[in-house]
Parts: sequence; C-alpha cells; structure tokens
Amino acid sequence: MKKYLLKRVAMAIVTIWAVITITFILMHSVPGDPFRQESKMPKVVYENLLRKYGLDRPLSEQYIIYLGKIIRGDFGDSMKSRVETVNDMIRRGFPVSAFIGLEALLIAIIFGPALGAIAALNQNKWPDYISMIIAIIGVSVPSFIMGTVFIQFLARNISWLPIGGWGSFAHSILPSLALALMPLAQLARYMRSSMLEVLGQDYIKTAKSKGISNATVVLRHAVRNAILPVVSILGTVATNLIAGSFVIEKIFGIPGLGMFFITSINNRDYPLIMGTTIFYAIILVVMLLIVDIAYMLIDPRIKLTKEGR
Amino acid sequence: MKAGFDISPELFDAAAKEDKNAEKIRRPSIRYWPDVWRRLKMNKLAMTGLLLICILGVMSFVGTKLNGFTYFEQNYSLINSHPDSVHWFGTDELGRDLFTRTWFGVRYSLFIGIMAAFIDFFIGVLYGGIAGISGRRIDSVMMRIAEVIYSIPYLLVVILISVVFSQAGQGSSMFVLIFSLSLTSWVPMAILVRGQVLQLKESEYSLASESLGADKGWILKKHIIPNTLGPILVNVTLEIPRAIFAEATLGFIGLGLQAPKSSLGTLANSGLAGLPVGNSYQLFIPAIFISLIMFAFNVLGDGLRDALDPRLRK
Amino acid sequence: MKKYLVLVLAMLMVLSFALSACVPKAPGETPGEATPALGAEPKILRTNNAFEPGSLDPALAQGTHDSWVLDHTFEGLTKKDVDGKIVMGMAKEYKLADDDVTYTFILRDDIKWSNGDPVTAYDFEFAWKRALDKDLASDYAYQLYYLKGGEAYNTGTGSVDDVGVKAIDEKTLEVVLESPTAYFLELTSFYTYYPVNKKVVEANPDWAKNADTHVSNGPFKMTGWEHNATITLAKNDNYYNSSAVKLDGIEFTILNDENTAWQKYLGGEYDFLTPLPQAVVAQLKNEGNPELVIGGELSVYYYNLYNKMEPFNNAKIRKALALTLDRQTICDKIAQGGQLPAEGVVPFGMLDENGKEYRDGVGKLVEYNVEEGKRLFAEGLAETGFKVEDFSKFSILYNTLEAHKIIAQAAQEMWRTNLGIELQLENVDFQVKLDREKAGDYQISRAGWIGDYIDPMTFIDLWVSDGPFNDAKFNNPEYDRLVKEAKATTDQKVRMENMRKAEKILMEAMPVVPVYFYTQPYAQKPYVTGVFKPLNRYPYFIYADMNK
Amino acid sequence: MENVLEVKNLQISFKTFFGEVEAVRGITFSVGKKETVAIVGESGCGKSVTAGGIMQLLPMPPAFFKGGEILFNGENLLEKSEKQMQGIRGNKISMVFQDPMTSLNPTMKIGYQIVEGLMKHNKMSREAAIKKSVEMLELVAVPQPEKRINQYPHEFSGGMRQRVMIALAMACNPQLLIADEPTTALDVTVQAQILELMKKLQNQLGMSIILITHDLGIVADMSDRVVVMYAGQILEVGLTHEIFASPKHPYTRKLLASVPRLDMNREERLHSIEGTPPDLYAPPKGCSFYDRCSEAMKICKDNMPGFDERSRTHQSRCWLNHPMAQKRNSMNGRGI
Repeated sequence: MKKYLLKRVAMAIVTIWAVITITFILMHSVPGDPFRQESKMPKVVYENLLRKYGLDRPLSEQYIIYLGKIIRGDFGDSMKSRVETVNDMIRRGFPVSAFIGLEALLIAIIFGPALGAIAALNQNKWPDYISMIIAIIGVSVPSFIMGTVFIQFLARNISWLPIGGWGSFAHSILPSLALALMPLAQLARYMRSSMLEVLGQDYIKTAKSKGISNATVVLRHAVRNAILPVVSILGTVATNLIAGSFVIEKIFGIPGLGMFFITSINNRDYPLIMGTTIFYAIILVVMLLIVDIAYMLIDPRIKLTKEGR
Repeated sequence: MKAGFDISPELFDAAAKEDKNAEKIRRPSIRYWPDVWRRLKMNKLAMTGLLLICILGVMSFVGTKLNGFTYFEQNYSLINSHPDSVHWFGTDELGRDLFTRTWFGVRYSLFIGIMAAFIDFFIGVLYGGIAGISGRRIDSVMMRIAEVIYSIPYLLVVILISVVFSQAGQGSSMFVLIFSLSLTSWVPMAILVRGQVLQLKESEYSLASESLGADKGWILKKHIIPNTLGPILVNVTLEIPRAIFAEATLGFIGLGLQAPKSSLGTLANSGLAGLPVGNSYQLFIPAIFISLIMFAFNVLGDGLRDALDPRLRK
Repeated sequence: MKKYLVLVLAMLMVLSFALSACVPKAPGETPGEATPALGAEPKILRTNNAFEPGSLDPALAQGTHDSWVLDHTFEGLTKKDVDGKIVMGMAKEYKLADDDVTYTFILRDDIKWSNGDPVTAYDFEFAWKRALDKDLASDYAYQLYYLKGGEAYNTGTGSVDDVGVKAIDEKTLEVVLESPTAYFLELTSFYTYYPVNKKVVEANPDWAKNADTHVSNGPFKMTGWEHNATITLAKNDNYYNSSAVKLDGIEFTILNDENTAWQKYLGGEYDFLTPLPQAVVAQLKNEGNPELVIGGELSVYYYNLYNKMEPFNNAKIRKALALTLDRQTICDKIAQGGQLPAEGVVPFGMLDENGKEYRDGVGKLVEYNVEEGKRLFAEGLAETGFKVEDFSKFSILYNTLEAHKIIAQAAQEMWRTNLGIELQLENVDFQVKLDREKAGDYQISRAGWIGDYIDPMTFIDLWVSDGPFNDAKFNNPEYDRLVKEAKATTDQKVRMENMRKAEKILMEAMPVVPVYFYTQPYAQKPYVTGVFKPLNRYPYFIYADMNK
Repeated sequence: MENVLEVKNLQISFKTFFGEVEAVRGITFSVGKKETVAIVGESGCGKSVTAGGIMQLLPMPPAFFKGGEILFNGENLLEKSEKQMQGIRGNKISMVFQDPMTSLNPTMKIGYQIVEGLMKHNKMSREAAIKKSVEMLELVAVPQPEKRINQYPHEFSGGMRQRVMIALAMACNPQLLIADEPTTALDVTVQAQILELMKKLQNQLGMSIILITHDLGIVADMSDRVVVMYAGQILEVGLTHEIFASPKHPYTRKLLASVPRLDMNREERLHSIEGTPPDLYAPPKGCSFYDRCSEAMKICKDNMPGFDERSRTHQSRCWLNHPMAQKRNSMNGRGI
C-alpha cells in the first residue's frame, strides 16, 4: 500500500511538472502581456513594470525561477492585483469553489445513483421513464442556461433565495443546484446501466433464492456492486465541480476559483494562470488517487499490493 | 395407447429423410449490424433522437431559406421584435431574423460537434491503438502523456489556442474552434481504445492470427478495430453533444464563432441581454435548440450502447 | 466493508461541514462600524462595484473599480463639487507664482487621517514621490510627470531630491511643474495625487491590503474588505466636513455579471447600480423611468484606420467611411444607452475660454451623408486603384465584448449597404488587440478613450505624431505644432483656439472614425438623493442621503 | 411415498421480439421425500427454466406462467404472493447454481452471505447465525471456517465456493434442494467431492433433491429417478436403473450413447446426436425429436405422442410405444 502510494505520488509529480512546463510554454507563446493598456502609459513605466515582475529576463530564466518558487509552494504575485498573492487568491477562492462543488457533488451523489437505481429496478415502467427524463434534461440543458433561468425565475420569486453573490448557505443553493444537474444526470445514467447489469448477475439470483426481501437484495447486494463503475467516474466529475465552473460562478457572482481561469488569461496574469492550472492539475491527480483508494475500499477484489491490510 | 384419430398403419413407416430438417435453423439468422439496427429500431427514444438529428440536419440547410431573410441583413426599425408571422422566431438586437440565424446556428453547431467528434475519433483510435498494440514501455509513456494533456484544463487550452491564432487573424475561425475543442478531448477516446485493444490483444483469435505470422498492423485492422468499433461508436455519438456543449459554453463566454455568423452558443450569449427586458425568446430559442441537439445525440448514444451491448443480445 | 462506506461518507460530511464554516460571512452582516443615531436605522447605501480593485493604495490604483472606492475614502488638495467644478479640498488656498509653474498650497488646519493623525504637507510630498518611485512600479506614475523632475526620477535618470514637490512645513506644500499646465488644479483631485499617511505606510508596506490597516483622509473610511465579495465603507468622523455626510456607510459588492446585478437591484438588494445592462437602459429610457439617470461621461468611441496602409492612407476613403456611418441610428437603436453621436473627437461637457461649451465652438465636424460619402469613396477608389471587392479582405478588429460586437456588426452592415464593401469582422482578446494595434497589424480597429482630466487636450494630444496612443499613425506637422503650442501656455484663449484648429485638421483628414460619446447611465432607487456625477468620475455618494 | 413437490402440466413462456418462446410446454413430475430426482437434457431444453419456475425466480416479464401448478407440500406455489414465496425460498426450498464463480456476491464476506438467510428465516441473532454458519461451513468441509467466514468469494477456489454455496443453501435445513448443474463448472475431481458431499448431507439432513444436469454420468450415481427433458417437454421418466438399463425413448438412448464409458470397446464409437433441438418460437406440431430421430416414422411428424402408461414408474412419450409400431417394426425385422 505504502509502496503503491509512493509510486503514485512520484508519477503525480512528474505529471504536474509536465503540466507546468506545457502551460508555461503555451502561456508565453500567447501574444500580449499583462501591462499593455489602452492608455498613454509611457514606455518607461511599462518597462518598470516588466522589470518589477521579472518579465524582462529570458524565458528560460523565468522558467527556472518559477520552478524554484513552486518547489517552495509559492505561486508568486499576481500581476494585476497589488492586494493578494496568487496563494492568497487560491486560498480564498478554492474553499468557495470547493464548497459549491462539494454541495453539488453531494446532491449529485445522493440523487443521481438513487435515480438510476430506481430506474433500473423499474425498467421500462413509469419510474424508469420519469427518472430518465430528468436525467436527459440534466444532460441536455447546459448549466449556464439553467443558472440564468434559476436567477431569473426562481430567485426572483422565492424571497429567501438570494439572487446572486456569496455569503450564506442560502447563496450556495441555486448555483450548486445548477451545477449538480449535469453530473447528477450522468451518474443516474451510469447507475442505471450498471444496475441493470448487476441485476442480471447470478449472485443476485442467489440472494433472491435465499428468500430475503427484494429491498434487501437491492440495497445489500445490487447497489454496492453497481456503484463500483459509478465510483470510477466520480474523480473527474468531482474535479470539474470542485475546481469551479467558471460560467456558474460568473452568473451567480461567486468569488471562487473558476473566475480566475478566464480573467487571468484575459489579463495575461501569468502567475495566476500558472497557479490555477497547477492547482487544478493537483486536484485532478489527488482526486484520481482518492477514487482509486475508494474503489479499493469498496471492491474487495482489488488489492493494490499483497502485503496490503 | 390411444390416439385421437384413426391411425393408418402406413404412418408407422420410417419417415423420409427429406422430410426432416434437422440442420435448418428456423430462427431468423442474426448478423451483427442488422441486429444492432433492429435493436436500435426497437428503442423508441433512440429513434426519436435519430429522427430529430435528421430533421435538424435537413432544416439547418432548408430552414435558412424558408422565410426569405438572410442571417446578416439588419432592419433597425424592427429591433427586438417578438416572434410573429413575419419573423417566426422574432428578431435580434440588430433587427435580424432569428429564424434564419437559428438554423445557421444549428448548422454550425452540428458541424462543429460532428467534426470535433470525428477528430477525437481519429486521433483517439490512432493514439490508443498504437499505445495498446505497442509494448509496455511505449504504452506507459504514451498513456502518461495523455494523462498530462488531460490534466490541463480544457478551457485554458481552448482560450490560449484561440488567442494564439487570433494574432494571425484566425482566432474565431471554425477551424481553430474545432481544433482547440478536440485538442484535449481525444484523450478519453484514446484510453477507451487502448483498453479495448489490450483486452482483445490477449484474446485467442489475435493470438491465432499472430501465430500465423500476421503483422501488428494487420491484427489491428482485421481483428481489433472491428471488435472495438461498438464502444467507440457509442463514444463518438456522445462526443458530439459534448463538443456542441463546449462550443456553446465558449460562445456563451464570448469566444465563439465570428459574428455575424452565429452558432447556438453565440446566439444564446447575445440573447442573454434580452432576458431582463422581456425578450427571453432570444435566449430560450437557441437554448431549446442546444437542448434538443444534446437530447437527440444523448438518447441516440444511449440507444446505440444498449443495441451494441453483446451481453444483451439473446 | 460497510465501515468503509460509512467512513467515506463521513469524510465527505466532515469536509462539507468544515467548508461550511469557511463560507465567507454574508455581506450585510458586517455593515461597518458606522455609528448611527440612536434608534434610527443606519443609512448604508448598497451598490455594486463590478470588479475587485487591483489596489486601494492611491499610488497603485489603476481603474475605475479602484478609484470609485478611493474617491470616497481619500481627498486630494482639490476636489470636485456638486457641479463638477474644482474647489479646494485638503488645501484651503493656493498661490501660483509668476513663472506659471510654482504652486504653493496651504493645507486646512482641521484635517485628520481616519486614525486621528493630522494630515500634513509631508504626507503629500511622501505620497507623490512614492508614486514616482520606479521600484513601486506604479501604472499611473506618469500622471505625476507634470512635476518637475518627475519623469526623470521615475525613469531612473534623475534623483528623488529633484522632484518638484516639497513640504515647507506641516501645512505648506510647494510644487514646481515641468511646464505651465492649465489644468493642474484639476489634476490634484485625481487619485494618483491623493496623500497617504507617511507614518502608516512606512511602518507597514501592506497597509492598503486590508481594512484593518487601511488609513484614509476622505469622507469615508474602509471597514471591511472580503476579497472578491464586498467592500464596506463607514462614515469617517475625522473628516473635516463630516457633518455634511449623511450616509452612515456604503457597501460595495463585487459582482461582475450585469444581468445578475440588475436582478439584485430589482429585488431591492441594491440602492444604486451602475453599469446597467444595455437593454435595460433602453427599456428604462423608453418607459421614462425616473430611477434611470444618464450621467455624462468624458470619453469617445471610435474606429482607428491604419493610415499607413493602402487604401486607408487616402483621406477620401477615410472620410467616406466616416460619412457613411449612421451614428444617430447606432446611438438610438443599437447602443441605446443615451450615447451622443460623435461630432468630432472631443466629447461634450468641457468649457472653453469664455466658459461656454467647447463643442459649440467647433461645431459638428462629421456627419452622416451617404451621397457625399459615396462620391468621395468613388474618387478615393479612382485615386488608389482599389476596387470595391478588395475591401472584403480587410476586417474590423474589436476586442471580445458583446457591446463592441453589436456595433461592429452594425458598422459592417452600414458600410456594406452604403458603399457596397464587404468588410470582415474579427474579434480578439483585448491584449491581442492592443498588440496588433501597436504593431500596425490591422486595417480598422475599435478604440475608445476616457479623458484623464477635464480639458480637451486629453483628447487632442492623442494624435500627435509621436503620441503613445496614436495607433492610427496620423502624422500632420501643423497639427503637432498647434498641440505643442497649446501645451506650452496657460493662456486659455490661445490654447482653446489651437485645439479647435487642431480638431478641425483632424476631422478633415479623418485618421479615425468617431462613433459616439459615451454616457454613464445609472439607476437609483427613488429614496436615494444627493448623488452627483463628475464628468470623468463614477457617481459620488459623498453628499448622498437615503430617505426610506 | 409422500411427495414433497408435484409439478402438474407446467407451462412457462417468454415474450420476446420474435414472439412467444414456449420454454416449458406442459411438464408433469413429482419429487418424493428424501428422493433425488435428476432432470437431464441438452442445454436449452427447459431444465433451468423449470427450476427457476419452481423457485419463481424467473424475470417476469418476459417470463410468464401459461398454465399448470406447482404443488409444494400440497400447496400451489403459483398462488403464493411474493412475500409468501420469500418465506419459502432459502427456507423450505433452496437452490445451488451452476457457476460458483459468479453466484456469490463478490463484494460481501461469505459469512454474511450465509448468515443473511439464517437471520431472516430462523429469526436468529447475529451471533447465533454466525455460529451456525461456521457449523455449516464445517459440515461442507471448508477448512478453518472461523477464518474463512470473514473472507470474500475471490479468496476461495471454485470447489470451495461451491461448498460455500451448498452450505448457504442448506443453512435453513430445506425440504427441497434444487441443484442446477452444480458441478458443471468444476474440475472432475472436485465434481466427485461435491456430489459426495451432497449425498452425505442428504443422508444427514433428509431433504429431497432436484438435480439438474446434462451429464448422465453423475445421474447414475446420485439420483433415484430420472426425468428426461427435450424441447420443453418430458420425453421419459423412470427409476434411474430403468432408464439406464432399458431406455425407451430414442432420445434417451442417444443421450446414453453419448456418454463415454470405461467398458467401451475401442471400435465402439462415441455417439453424438446430430442436429440441433427445434426452435421453441414455433414448436413442432408433432414429436419434437422428429427431426433428429433415426427411428422417426411418418406419424411422428405431425402427431404428438402421449405417455405410455403401462409401467407405473417408467413412462415415455414416443410413437414407438404404440402397438402398431411395434408390430410393424417386428414385421420389418427391426428390433428395439
């Protein structure tokens, strides 16, 4: 187990280094820079700025300096904000995105598989159709439209739901709902087909032959086995949610991480672009690891190493 | 022993051989693709999806010519007019006919989705196939590379690529849009193909083939590709709505197709402005079309998956 | 097995609870430490600042999202009164020596920082020199280049001691300019000229980064700053004129989606809102809704033509393009925000030497005249040898924004119907547009200019041949001479006359196609009074009141 | 002998795209107390459907009962509610499935899989149930049962798993055990062990067994009576020794001929039955074995023979039993 984890971590570091390098190259091959403005800024002021942020040095040098900083866990100073460092922004933005993301994830995890299971248990009957209609709406209607509709019609007419902004739990309800719908639908559809497959397995027949109630068969025997493939897609689903959906955060005015993706690129705020990208990559890698471990915990057949346990 | 009829002794003569049909299989013989098609036809939802795609596809060419307006002509005296008998979907903020523009949007969105899925398919199959059929070392290097590419947020890649190309005046061209959309999205396809290839590589018929001296390319072409086609096809069908969705999202944040051309995403983005002042049709019409396309491809993909699943064939 | 499942679930739950504890406090829960009259509800004006300020340090502030807050928390030597006129602020009087470049400001006696320290001339000297320090790398340092030796110090060729600002004593500030500047008093109300508390800044370089350490000298002080969420201001009791300040505080949320912000205004979550969605402005205007105010703005929207390139080096072609653009329609039907069709490059609202509207003295220099445009275009084509079809390889460049997109499409269509040319459109991101304009890699590009100060010169000097923002690459020696002459004098008559002549030369050559003069529409609830909007500033709430 | 189970004219069909498949077409047989009845036949002949029908574990739809009754201790199972059936399954009637690799839940400790039924039917406490399952594992000769009880199925070999399955099925001491090809998926040596175990348990616990198999080899060893099924019908029923000694139906004869025997001469060929069973979408009007029967007569094509009821224990369904056929055959000099 330990050995496996070490190997995974080493691989993750290589992956993240590669992400850093690729992003660095991509970012600097993009025209424009953070300090050019529609203004009469004289050349000297512009050059002062370049110097202050080290953009006057050769790219290779900037790259080495940046790597050095990353090793120390320092994402550097934002080139647009004189108030917060990139670390500050991530430290502040991530919990917000993660909160919305986790809330959405919980909604999706609780209702998605349940919906899928209900559909599978009632295959080709009305609960199946209703569940699948919900799931199809979920994957068919883009979240940005859902979010807009929520603000326009739900928030305006339900007094205790704030229209946008951030601060209390009530603020998080609509955005996480809008965000949850797509993964909820995905999970539901996954769960349904997985459940249908499991229900056809011999061990379900065995369980039934024991005379235990249908509910027990479904809950104890079918769901646990059916959830396995669902768990495997949870990693990417969770990362997308937690890293923050730009569009949802913009529509609802939520000060999360997703906002930085676009604004940092538009502003050519290099350290912020790097910071958010690396952070995203780290979350992705960690999530995949967590999913692997969760998978291992749920499925006794998977043993990472023999000496495990 | 009683018999309910008069039995003539001749009946107890040996039966003629030609009367028997021991070798004949009476059940209609079921070949793979016709069977898939049959099963698909049974799935009403999937057929609805297919029909919808066909209708949308045809209308995206016919619909733009139906009411005599063009997608670019502006009429400043008819700005933001609600749907009526002249402008069936109303007009936009420049007085352009939204019916015509919507069908153009459908055309471009469909085109972008299908092209992006096709590129994903092409790269994914090539990359995954090579990784799967090559040795372990090459395979693990290739997979690591894919993993790295997949770890970079696609939004970042798309924006950066479109900006890089915008320097050359190509930022919003369809080509760049499709290119950047498929830059990272082929990875899941490659992983899928590789998994299938690895599974099949070990299976008996390719071993048999290899022992007969067939080279790897031959095995790939003759055995592996045809057998992985099912899951790949499903993936492609589901990749199309994903790409359309991604394009719509890009359009929604202002990175879509160059105006005055319209994709459904850019139409929705423009339509957003009309929402607070009661022109919600400008948002909802493109939104409904996005949803319809997503719906159609998703149910078709699901139906295909069910139809192709050999476990369900009985 | 079950244990694990429970464990995973428990982990998720714990994580979510831990996070729920991190939910930043609700805006409104910390309405500042304003001290309202007993029994009365505190008067907190709620509004939205679309973007997180890049800095609330006057020396480092860049855009309107920074300055809107600063204008309420700081005050310069001078300030703008309700009519937009420059009046004395921190200074009670000033003297201009006969050399036209030496100012002596005497500060008021009753001025204090929000922490109780007195505001001194040393604070001003320190603040200005600090902003010019090249190691601070202030974007707006060049606003202080009017000071003698300011540019030299900022570029590293001069010494800090040679910068023309010096505190004679606690209350006396001597300022020496590089050359006579007629609008210098106007400049001293600009945020780069605001003072900072020398003691505080020297003790803590990060003083401006959060509310606890932020010290200011204006009518309000900052009491809360939830990054990217809210900024709360409370009335500053140390402000010399605090009795005139009726609000107990101001709360800015930071929300950059216009539509959502508008929904919040409608839902009563804001008392005041700007900017407004374009369609909303149009609708409110059509209804004659009294909540809508169309504030003046000191800026112009125009299209650059790349003058160095064929056929745009031909004045007739350029003029033809300008004449065939229907500005009235763009303003009334498309932009719909109360914008005014551009008559030249200098917007309305500035006064000439006689105290009259500057624009009236120059008149309408560009009009919509299709016939004339067609004629000039035909001549231009003949002169350059270009054909109508050749224009389809040119494009209108604009930065990605819905408002620019609509206008670019309208312009494209107007030029197509009026001149028969089929220009392409090209949207790029803002930084790329700037790059390509600098590199001359464009044919027609959208641009806009917001005046730095209230004087026509802030627009007129854009097109001098070596101007840093002369992306059209206009080059006219006579024009350059007129501008130079105007800049060297404080004689208003000469200056104004020269600027009028220069603008006429410009509009005769038409290196750029002016489109409209911006406005700043805003919405305020009926109970909000006393908001005023200086021409080149966001609306001021200093004397605002709420009578709910 | 008192019958535990009586199946009367049972008909089970499946609704499919191509139409109705008549999987079981009116079968009648009984199982006595402590008796082992083997149901033999090629795959697809309706054996497993019959078993599933008795347990009522068939997926409905597409399956449905078209007619007949299943009397268990005199009560018709087809009239029982699902709830009542749950009280019978695993308690009075248990089942062991063909593939031990897939019939145990891979994500559940085997102890729990045994305990589950005990707790439900015997209202046992968890501890008592665990104790009982250890005993059961001991009974089926799983070594170290206390330890094994906490392991997952993948930690067991195939044979061990089948032992676990048997333990699981026997846990509540059922009156009837349905073993659906219990040894097909196992090694030959393991097969023998499992069969031995089943016999032992039957003697100890005294239940009846329905043994479903296509392997006549194990039938001889295990069963008291044999039911031969073909295309959803019973073609021959008899005591085991009767069937082996004097099979009456050509199909049974062919089946027997296809079993390798040690006493076979080298020259004797192992016989396979040519052709395939008929299609049950449209079952033949006459004898279902007609197409493959080497002794088929003209009458067989369109007329279904009835059972020959001359023997109480041994009956078959073939026109050859008809006196006229026997007469004609002897005339033609063809012996049986």
